[in-house]
Amino acid sequence: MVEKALISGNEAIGYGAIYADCTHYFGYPITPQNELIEFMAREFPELGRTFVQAESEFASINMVCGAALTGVRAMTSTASTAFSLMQEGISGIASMELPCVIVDVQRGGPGAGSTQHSQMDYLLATRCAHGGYKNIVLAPFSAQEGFELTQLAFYLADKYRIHVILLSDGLLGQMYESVELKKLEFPPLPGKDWAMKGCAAHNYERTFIHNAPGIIGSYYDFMKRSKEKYERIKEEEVRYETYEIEDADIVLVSYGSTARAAMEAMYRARKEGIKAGLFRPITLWPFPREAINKMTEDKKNFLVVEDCMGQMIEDVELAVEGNAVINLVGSMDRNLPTGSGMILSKKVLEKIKSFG
Amino acid sequence: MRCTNEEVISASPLRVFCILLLEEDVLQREVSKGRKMEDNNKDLRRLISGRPKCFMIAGSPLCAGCQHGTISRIIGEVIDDLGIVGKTIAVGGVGCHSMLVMSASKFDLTTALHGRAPALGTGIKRGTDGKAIVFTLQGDGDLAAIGMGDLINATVRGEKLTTIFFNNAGYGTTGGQMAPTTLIGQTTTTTPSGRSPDTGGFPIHVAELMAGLAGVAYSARCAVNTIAQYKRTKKAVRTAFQKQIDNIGYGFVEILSACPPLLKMRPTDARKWFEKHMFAEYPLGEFKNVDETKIQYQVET
Amino acid sequence: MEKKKKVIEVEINKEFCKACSYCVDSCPKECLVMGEELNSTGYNFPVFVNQDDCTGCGACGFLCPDIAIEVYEVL
Amino acid sequence: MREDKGRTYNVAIAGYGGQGVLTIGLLIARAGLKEFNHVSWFPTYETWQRGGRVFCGVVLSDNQVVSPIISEPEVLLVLDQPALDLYEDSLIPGGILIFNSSMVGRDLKRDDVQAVPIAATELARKMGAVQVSNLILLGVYLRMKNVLSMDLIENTLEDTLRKEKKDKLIPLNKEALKCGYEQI
Repeated sequence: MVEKALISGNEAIGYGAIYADCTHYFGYPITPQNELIEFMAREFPELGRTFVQAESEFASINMVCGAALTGVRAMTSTASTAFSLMQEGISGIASMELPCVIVDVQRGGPGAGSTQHSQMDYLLATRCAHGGYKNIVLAPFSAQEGFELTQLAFYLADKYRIHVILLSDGLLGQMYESVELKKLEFPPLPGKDWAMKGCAAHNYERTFIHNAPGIIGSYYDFMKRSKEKYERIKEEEVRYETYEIEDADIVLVSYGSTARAAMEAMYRARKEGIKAGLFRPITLWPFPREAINKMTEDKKNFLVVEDCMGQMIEDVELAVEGNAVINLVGSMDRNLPTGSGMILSKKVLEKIKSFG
Repeated sequence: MRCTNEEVISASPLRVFCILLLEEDVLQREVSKGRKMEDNNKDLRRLISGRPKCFMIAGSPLCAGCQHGTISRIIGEVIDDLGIVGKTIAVGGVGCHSMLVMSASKFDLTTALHGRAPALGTGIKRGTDGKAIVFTLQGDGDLAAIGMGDLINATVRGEKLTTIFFNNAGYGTTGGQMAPTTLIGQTTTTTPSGRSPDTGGFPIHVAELMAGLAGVAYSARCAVNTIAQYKRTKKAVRTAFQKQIDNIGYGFVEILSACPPLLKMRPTDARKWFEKHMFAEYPLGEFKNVDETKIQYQVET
Repeated sequence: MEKKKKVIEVEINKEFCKACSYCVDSCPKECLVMGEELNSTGYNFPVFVNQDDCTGCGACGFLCPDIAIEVYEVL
Repeated sequence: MREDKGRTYNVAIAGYGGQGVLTIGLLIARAGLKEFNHVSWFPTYETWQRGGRVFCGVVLSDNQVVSPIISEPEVLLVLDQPALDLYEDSLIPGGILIFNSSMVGRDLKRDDVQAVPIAATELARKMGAVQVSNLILLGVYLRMKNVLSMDLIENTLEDTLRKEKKDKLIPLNKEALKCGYEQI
């Protein structure tokens, strides 16, 4: 029987990790992801899994790195300001090519910003830190999807030996929704024979995994391998959803929690006779660039809805290649100009109407 | 001595490492020669001192006279003695200190970002359910500057890890800048007129600091200048590993070592300088050796 | 009864040597001296000259930072 | 996720931190889970825990919830005057506005909504605990809007309090609910 529960978006990710057989969680409290670390502290020890509260995000991401080195499924979670702290560690993980999952429950920035929701980490998550590496970025838009994408994240991480970022936001994390708890089935994965467990496990041949591909070994080989991996992911893992897109004149592009407001606005517009549709990227990297580009053949009006001053809009601009008009509903269009203000469907509807 | 000062100084560790990698054929020749000799006299000779079994036959990428090589070998010998090569995982920090282990060890090895070795070690220890013997190799900058928080918090968490701290009073890899352990008055490239307490602060005594922390089971400071010190150091490293094996607590050993390029001296002079000045600032000895980490007070839940 | 004298072999891997001369300094019996010959990286390396005085204490092998010296007792 | 035929109800609750705004919202959502396929509960609050503005919205639906963020509620429960000032305009025309008249010192601006003034704080004080004024308003909601049964809410309330090990408070809370229910 499928269990149904009323849980927060943060807890849904926690349940996702449990259902994905994640055994090691390392974290540090920060609003608005606290429900997740608290959930893990409650549930993981009871299941005989490992929970560690680190002293900083530097430490938690490096603990994830260490645990991933040994071949276990490891994850951490954080929010914007501390996601910045993790960048060095994430870059290290990229150089070691380790599979793990990092959850970023976005809050306002820059600096300490606000403790409330926002979508201001898009560029950081998709463009990454120093070194020009790439990572898969998954963006859920409901608690149910947060639960499912967490399971997918672990699968993709192991499939490609890459770290996956789950880009949630404060709004999504703190609201409660009914979630059907069901384990997802995935195709079989390659074994982790590279994992470090002491050389006795490898017939006394040492395993040496290091974070300096440009000092030790061949830099060229590393770059070639990475490039091939990224190309393969771009080819196979692009995910998005469309709603009422076939006959739409105006296409809303939105991800995460704002996609919910955008969707409501889209249905309201349809009721008023405006042909609007919604395009929702699920993978922010690889970005569904071709799918958007294809739409520009007959759709010339795009409205990007995101709770920041314009980040995903850059990817949409690249995708439409100048063949369409793009407008933005951003954090300037919040109902209140404060941390707790948010983008409501009313404002999105107004913008849709301004196109006509 | 044909080796001039300039030659010693210009041989930065990374450069030597690169040279060795380029001249792999030279190394290979030596390797085959060494093996042949071993095979012939296998049963007829007993090794008194030399290469530990858990080290491959490879050249050291370190500078001439750098005592990090000696310390690395002590670690190798201890691992041999304890018979833990199959389950040992080393975590090298950023700096010269882990380079010989990196190029020669037969046990598993990884590298951590600057200062994060204890955190990475924690992940490995937990990832292997505490079965692996995990130790970190860290230098002044890695441990005493950027990674101080990571080290202290690892002990606060009660991790069962071992840390070997290579204290050479300066930054070697980056070319001889001031470290937190640099002595007052010592000249480095970032303290050209000597470290002044007014602007550069004071040397940090990590072994004493570690002894004050509840999660630490063993803390000592050693050196490798003489054969007597060598033996004491080996005993200390062994005890630090044993504390981890027995699941007692954190094992920590600070080892003083000479860095000739940092001091711009010949190796033998550098060693003399160290004996004179380092021992005055950093007293050798055991600062903590306990068989259980005691809980002082517990709140009722 | 005369105690049988130990036969000691000191093997110096000249290619690994970087001429720090710690071994020469540390030998209590002055059995090692720095030689004149150069290895392929341009360093002169020590030579084991005084086999008779060697007690097999192993100091040179222990203190060599480059693991270039190995001391064996022939059985 | 699309808008099909089927039931969809929403309710918004606003007040200040410590009044139990989020608690009754969660109560409606938890009870709703037994009656509806899809439920969402959405909170917003300021950084500090007590005294700040608190708002929450609950959507109960047979279909997947399009947006949990309610910008135009059908029913609005208001616990104090600043909340009324902030959210009065958002209510849809013809909506129900249940407000705590003990803490609102002005007349309503809207005349196109069904206003239900309840002196909840006063009533709660008579019962000996001002903390339950939120449940009195919830009782009124249950009577006004026939979405969830009293029994269902009572059961959920009992479960929740038991889980939190506050069994002692069950009678008082039930009494407050009933008190609100009987005001109309």
